[in-house]
Amino acid sequence: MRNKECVAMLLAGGQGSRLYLLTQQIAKPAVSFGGKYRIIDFPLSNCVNSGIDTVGVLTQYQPLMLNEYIGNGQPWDLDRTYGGVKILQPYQASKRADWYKGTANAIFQNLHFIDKYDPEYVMVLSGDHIYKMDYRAMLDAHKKNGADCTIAVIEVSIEEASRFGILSVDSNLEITEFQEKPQKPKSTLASMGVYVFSKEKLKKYLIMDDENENSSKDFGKDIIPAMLGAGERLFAYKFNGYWKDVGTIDSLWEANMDLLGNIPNFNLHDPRSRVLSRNYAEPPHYVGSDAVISNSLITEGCEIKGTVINSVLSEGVTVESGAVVKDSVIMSGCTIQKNAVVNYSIIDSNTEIGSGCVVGEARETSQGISLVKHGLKLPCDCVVPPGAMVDDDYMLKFEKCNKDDSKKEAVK
Amino acid sequence: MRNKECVAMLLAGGQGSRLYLLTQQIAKPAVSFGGKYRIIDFPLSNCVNSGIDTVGVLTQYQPLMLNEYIGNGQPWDLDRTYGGVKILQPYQASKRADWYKGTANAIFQNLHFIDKYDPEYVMVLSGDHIYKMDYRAMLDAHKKNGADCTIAVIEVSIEEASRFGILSVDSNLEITEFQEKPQKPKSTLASMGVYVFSKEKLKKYLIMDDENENSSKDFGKDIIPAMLGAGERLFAYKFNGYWKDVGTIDSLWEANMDLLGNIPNFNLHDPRSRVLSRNYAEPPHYVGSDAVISNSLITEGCEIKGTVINSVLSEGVTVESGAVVKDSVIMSGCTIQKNAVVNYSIIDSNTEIGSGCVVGEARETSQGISLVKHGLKLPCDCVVPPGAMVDDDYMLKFEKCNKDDSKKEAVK
Amino acid sequence: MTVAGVIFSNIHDDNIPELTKMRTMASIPFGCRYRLIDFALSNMVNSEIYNVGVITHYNYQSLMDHIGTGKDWDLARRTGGIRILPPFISAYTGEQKLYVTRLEALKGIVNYLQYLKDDYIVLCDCDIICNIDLSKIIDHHIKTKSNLTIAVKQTYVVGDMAADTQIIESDDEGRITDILSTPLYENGYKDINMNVCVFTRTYLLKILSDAVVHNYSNLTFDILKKNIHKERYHIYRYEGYFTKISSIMDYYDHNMDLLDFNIRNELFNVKNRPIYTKVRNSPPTRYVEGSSVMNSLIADGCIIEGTVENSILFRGVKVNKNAVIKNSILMQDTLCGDRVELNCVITDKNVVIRDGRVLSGHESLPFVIGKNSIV
Amino acid sequence: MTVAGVIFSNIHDDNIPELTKMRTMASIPFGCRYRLIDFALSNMVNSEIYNVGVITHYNYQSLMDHIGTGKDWDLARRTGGIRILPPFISAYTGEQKLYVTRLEALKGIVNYLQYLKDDYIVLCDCDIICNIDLSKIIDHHIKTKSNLTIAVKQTYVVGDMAADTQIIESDDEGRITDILSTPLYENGYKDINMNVCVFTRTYLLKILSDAVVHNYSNLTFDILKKNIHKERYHIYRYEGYFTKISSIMDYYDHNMDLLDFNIRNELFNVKNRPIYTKVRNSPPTRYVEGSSVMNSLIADGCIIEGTVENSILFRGVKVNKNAVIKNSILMQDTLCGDRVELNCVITDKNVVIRDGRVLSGHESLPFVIGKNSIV
Repeated sequence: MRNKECVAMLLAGGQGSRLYLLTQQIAKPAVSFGGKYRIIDFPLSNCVNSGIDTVGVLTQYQPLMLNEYIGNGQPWDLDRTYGGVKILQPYQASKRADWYKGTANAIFQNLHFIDKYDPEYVMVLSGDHIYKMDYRAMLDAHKKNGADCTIAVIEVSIEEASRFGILSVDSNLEITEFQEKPQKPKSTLASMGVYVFSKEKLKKYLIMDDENENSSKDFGKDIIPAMLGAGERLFAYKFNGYWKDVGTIDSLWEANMDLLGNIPNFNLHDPRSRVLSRNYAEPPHYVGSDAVISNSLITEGCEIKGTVINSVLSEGVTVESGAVVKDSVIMSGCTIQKNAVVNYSIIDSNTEIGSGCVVGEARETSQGISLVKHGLKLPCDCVVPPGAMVDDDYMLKFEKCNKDDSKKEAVK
Repeated sequence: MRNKECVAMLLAGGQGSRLYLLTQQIAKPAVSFGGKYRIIDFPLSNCVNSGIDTVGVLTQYQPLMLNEYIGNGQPWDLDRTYGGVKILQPYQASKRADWYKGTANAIFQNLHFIDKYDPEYVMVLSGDHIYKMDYRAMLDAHKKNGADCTIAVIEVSIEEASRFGILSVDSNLEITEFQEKPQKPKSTLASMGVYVFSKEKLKKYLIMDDENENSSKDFGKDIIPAMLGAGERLFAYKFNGYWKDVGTIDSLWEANMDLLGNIPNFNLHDPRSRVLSRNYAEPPHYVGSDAVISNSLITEGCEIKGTVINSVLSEGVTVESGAVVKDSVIMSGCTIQKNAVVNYSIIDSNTEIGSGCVVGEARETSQGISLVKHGLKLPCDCVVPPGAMVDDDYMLKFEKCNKDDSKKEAVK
Repeated sequence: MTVAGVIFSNIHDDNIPELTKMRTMASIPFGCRYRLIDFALSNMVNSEIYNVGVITHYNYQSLMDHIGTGKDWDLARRTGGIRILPPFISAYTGEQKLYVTRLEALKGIVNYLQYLKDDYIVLCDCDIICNIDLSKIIDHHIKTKSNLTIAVKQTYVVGDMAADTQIIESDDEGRITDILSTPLYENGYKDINMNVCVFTRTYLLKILSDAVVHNYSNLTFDILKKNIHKERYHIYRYEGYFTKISSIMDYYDHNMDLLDFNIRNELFNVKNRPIYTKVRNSPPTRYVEGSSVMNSLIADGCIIEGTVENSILFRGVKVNKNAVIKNSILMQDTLCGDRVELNCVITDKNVVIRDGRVLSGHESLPFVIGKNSIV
Repeated sequence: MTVAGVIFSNIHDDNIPELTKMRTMASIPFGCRYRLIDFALSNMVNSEIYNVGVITHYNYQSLMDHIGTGKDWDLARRTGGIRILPPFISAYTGEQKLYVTRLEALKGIVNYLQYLKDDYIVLCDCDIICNIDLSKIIDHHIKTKSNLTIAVKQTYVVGDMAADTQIIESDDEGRITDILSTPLYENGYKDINMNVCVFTRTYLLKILSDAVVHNYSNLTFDILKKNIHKERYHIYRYEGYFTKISSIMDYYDHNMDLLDFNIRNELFNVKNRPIYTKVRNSPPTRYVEGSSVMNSLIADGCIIEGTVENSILFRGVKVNKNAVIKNSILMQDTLCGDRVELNCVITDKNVVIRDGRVLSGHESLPFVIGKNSIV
């Protein structure tokens, strides 16, 4: 069989604990985003749009949803006989049974996958960023520089810099220093977590790293410093487009809002770089006679009879008449019943917000985003305060208070 | 999405240690059989030919080859958008990370997969038998009996019976007793390791079994006895066709030989029940002007210039002129060089038997099957005694003896 | 017991010449995101019929593009799946006569039908809009030991109905006693032929070989009516929403029907029976500040800056600022410039309406604008 | 830089009427398990051309059956993949004129070519038998800044060569100076046109629009020869095994060529460039005791009880006891009864030769037995 010039390894193992309730049952890359997408659609679509047709997805934490979502790769045209997308889970060999111990270890354990296609280059991607990027251009830069490793970087403000891996470069963009989350950043070029490696070098450093007992088996902390220390040719590749880490509730909300507006910060409607995703068989969305929709994204399968402002609605959301959704992200299959108000919130999928409920507070005065967990049913007239995280435990309170209410009813 | 009437769970986890060298790097169901098949092709093809289009393959030991072989299921027409074949490996949930602890536990850990399709019936199959069976007929019998579990059985001789799970049945084929590998078998009906369960019962007993700390989490040892003990309706389903456990070198050899003859014991050429497998792009096989082929199976990609008698040759095997292959199984990509003789042997894939080698001994006088491991290159004029297992360690001897030879040469 | 499906893709092309100039009836866009054939195909797949042949004749490139490998209906199979059955044109016989009727179309695929191993064949027109469980018709067919079972829908029939609508009469046991054409008939509730039927395959082959021998060309009159008392033909009465498209007015009205919640519900919201279509990977529709939309159905991929009322918008439609779209059907990628006003207009794919244009048809005669036009 | 492929499936059908009565040239069985188009398709896929259109005209049902979804060539894609391009037959224009030449065929798919986004188009006949790395031609095309690059094979040409063989003359730099037809020419080593060429897409569209305007019908004479000094046309000289099928004798001889190890090696044993075909899931071939086979090529799925010499056996052939097959080509599922004797016979698919029959053609005139015949 033909070799592949470049194989991508997508790190999708992250538990994403800062997304709280959203990642209790699914891995972070499977979190819903932008109405009809999941986070992993972005790196996957970038691969396809850049002509990279062989992608290994490394996963071990709560992989079920992700496995099912990716399936045989058909939505991304990656259901290939040779290549395509493959889920790579940990496994038992005759003498060894290991979970992945870090990002570098995950790739190390799957070197056989890379070797099978014998590529010249390996891309290592993380599965938790929202961006559209032409990896092919980065690969060309890598080749032109004769680099051993190329790291995509983006300019950040000096204040933010300490949250990232920061690179210092010379005038040719060759990397001179790498600081992981530095207190005093020496530059404002942040690593995007997108790497191109020449395969042989990658292999060499992964094997060395595996033998190093003090290593934490992480790309940023171990592999890149080791390569720099050994004098390999590492280059930065500057990226100018939209890029957002969606690792927190706030940044996830912000990234959703970036899709809105006359000229959105991040434009999904550009036909030249379409984001591919698994599409479900939903009918067109219906907008009722009294509905008001302003500055929002609405996906197929929705029925909108109430008011939706500055919000992103996934497929199959119902907003009943009199209900108001504002500054919020509503994931698939939710129902916002009559006269309920949802403000500055993220509502996870298949949730029912009972009629008359008030979730969150107007953004201007709110102390934080309210979050409602997957599949809950808020009884009528509940009040969810701003910043609350509504899960099953929280629900018990409602039920209790509801009982009290019904007692009151009974008393009346 | 539509429900599925029946979902099959294929247990492909077996290490198959009695196949020695053949399963050092691959799981037993991935072992080559019958020229162009692997063992797992038989249960998979049975599923497809019986109209069961949703198959979970449970695997944890050396799954790489199996994963790659099964791929997206396309060769078996199981690359479905809904259903199809899915590899189910162990995974980490938010609080738990478990390898499969037994056959029952493997299914238990994947109940979510079954629940997704919400079938009425679940078939549990093992991945290490050679047979063609219409599971649909068995399912019909299960329904007709109103059974909770139906076990496929085959008549064995009383001498063999102690190697199997043995069932006693009444005149309606309802199971009255189950003995696992009994010293004194009460019947000659052996379990084939093919079960139909009504889903709800299966779920109930799997959950009970999981909570039982003394259980070994095995279908034969725990689940079936528990169901019998509780008075559930268990029936036997008699199967009359060819069925063979290929768990040992001898039985694997025998099963290959059963494919030969004017009227083979096991007929692969029956167009009504075609065995599906992953086909590689090999040209037709060529038979040279001085070749002799008798009572053998030859697969595409072979080049036969020598003599092949009573043997099964996989794709891409070369038998050079003057070479003789007799009573042997030659796996894919092997070369039998000039004047080499292979007798009563199994040669694993991509092996090179140097010119003038003598591997094994005429079956009539031999003390056992000789086995040569995957990928070895036997130097010229080696002699492999009958019953030998040639692996890398064994090869060192040859190299040593070869050096001695070359010294002799030098002395001359 | 297995069943194969056959769909006629061109039979009714003449009914809507406005939209079938460059495509089959089967591939006419409908309901924001579908093509007509999606209903027939989804009904088959949802009834576990995974072996579907589509009889084509002319203009079927757009149908082939729509179907692709069949993946979007889970019909990309090695065995079975979906197959386009093109007309048989031989270089040597010079045979160029193409079929006009269903029977002629079926005669053209006799070899295909012979080669199938299935027990039953479901025949289906491509312009039926319904969400029907075909397995129920098949069960009924088997139970009544029929040779042929025709699905019917009880409907109030008036004299001026489309000429190709047939009325089926049956006795108390559902056995067909007569097949009539409407114009001859008085008003009232009648069972009309849905053009969905189940044949026992061996019986279908038998009548096709008769038809070849005798050079019959009309299934109803040459065969069914003649044998109606001899053979077992039954009806199956379907209760759900059903309509078909017999004219451009039908097309307009039945698109607008979808604005009714109950009809939408009966078509699209049936458990385990979604209607599939080709995936186009459009992003969600973006509404900007100042947009105003009421009582409309809108697919993914649109950008709405203006006003939309009582309209059907397909994927990728753009309605610019201050544009007002009323009572219209805008197909895929229609672009409405600033201050455009449309009323009772149907735009085909890729139409561009320049800034400020005002176009208006009438509910009884919508204004149809052809594919790729720039107005 | 991306490349799309276009394959002509019917162009040469007239050359082998014996085998193209019910199929295209593209779908003629060849070499035990292939169809002719497998070479063109595999060459495309192995050169990373994943967007392939197959221009068809008539008789293409068997071609569609062979290709299926395209999975077996890894061409079942959502974007790109393999597409059958049927003739444009409109119900309304009544336009039934079908193309005869390559240029006419290309004029029929101008819309398709316009819609592509690829920079280069590889055009390829369906009867070329070779294993060629097309990416080398494309690289050469780009390096020489050509509008058109034609692959040629240096061959000893004699006067009586097939009339449709063209000789390409070029200067030292490989720039084409003339295109000639053989019969006019003296014997000797010449570059013959392999009918594989690379066009810059924009240039191809330009000459097609010229051809439409001027109603040209012949690519070579109406366009290429006229512009040969003005435009940049280059040759690419291919060194490997190459042949094409111009007659039933060619067909017989080139099948028999495969008995030569070196030719087999050049065609089938090239690293990373296998020849793919439709998967049929045949079991390995079974030889029984007493069978005798020499110098033959045999596909999977056969059962050999008799004697086979110097022959080509396709999948599923059965040679019964005491049958003797010599110098013959037996296509898929041919059954040779007991004591049958064949010499220089070509059987098409599903032929049954009854017990004891003796048939013999001659090497210069093989005896062809039509599909499904029972002799």
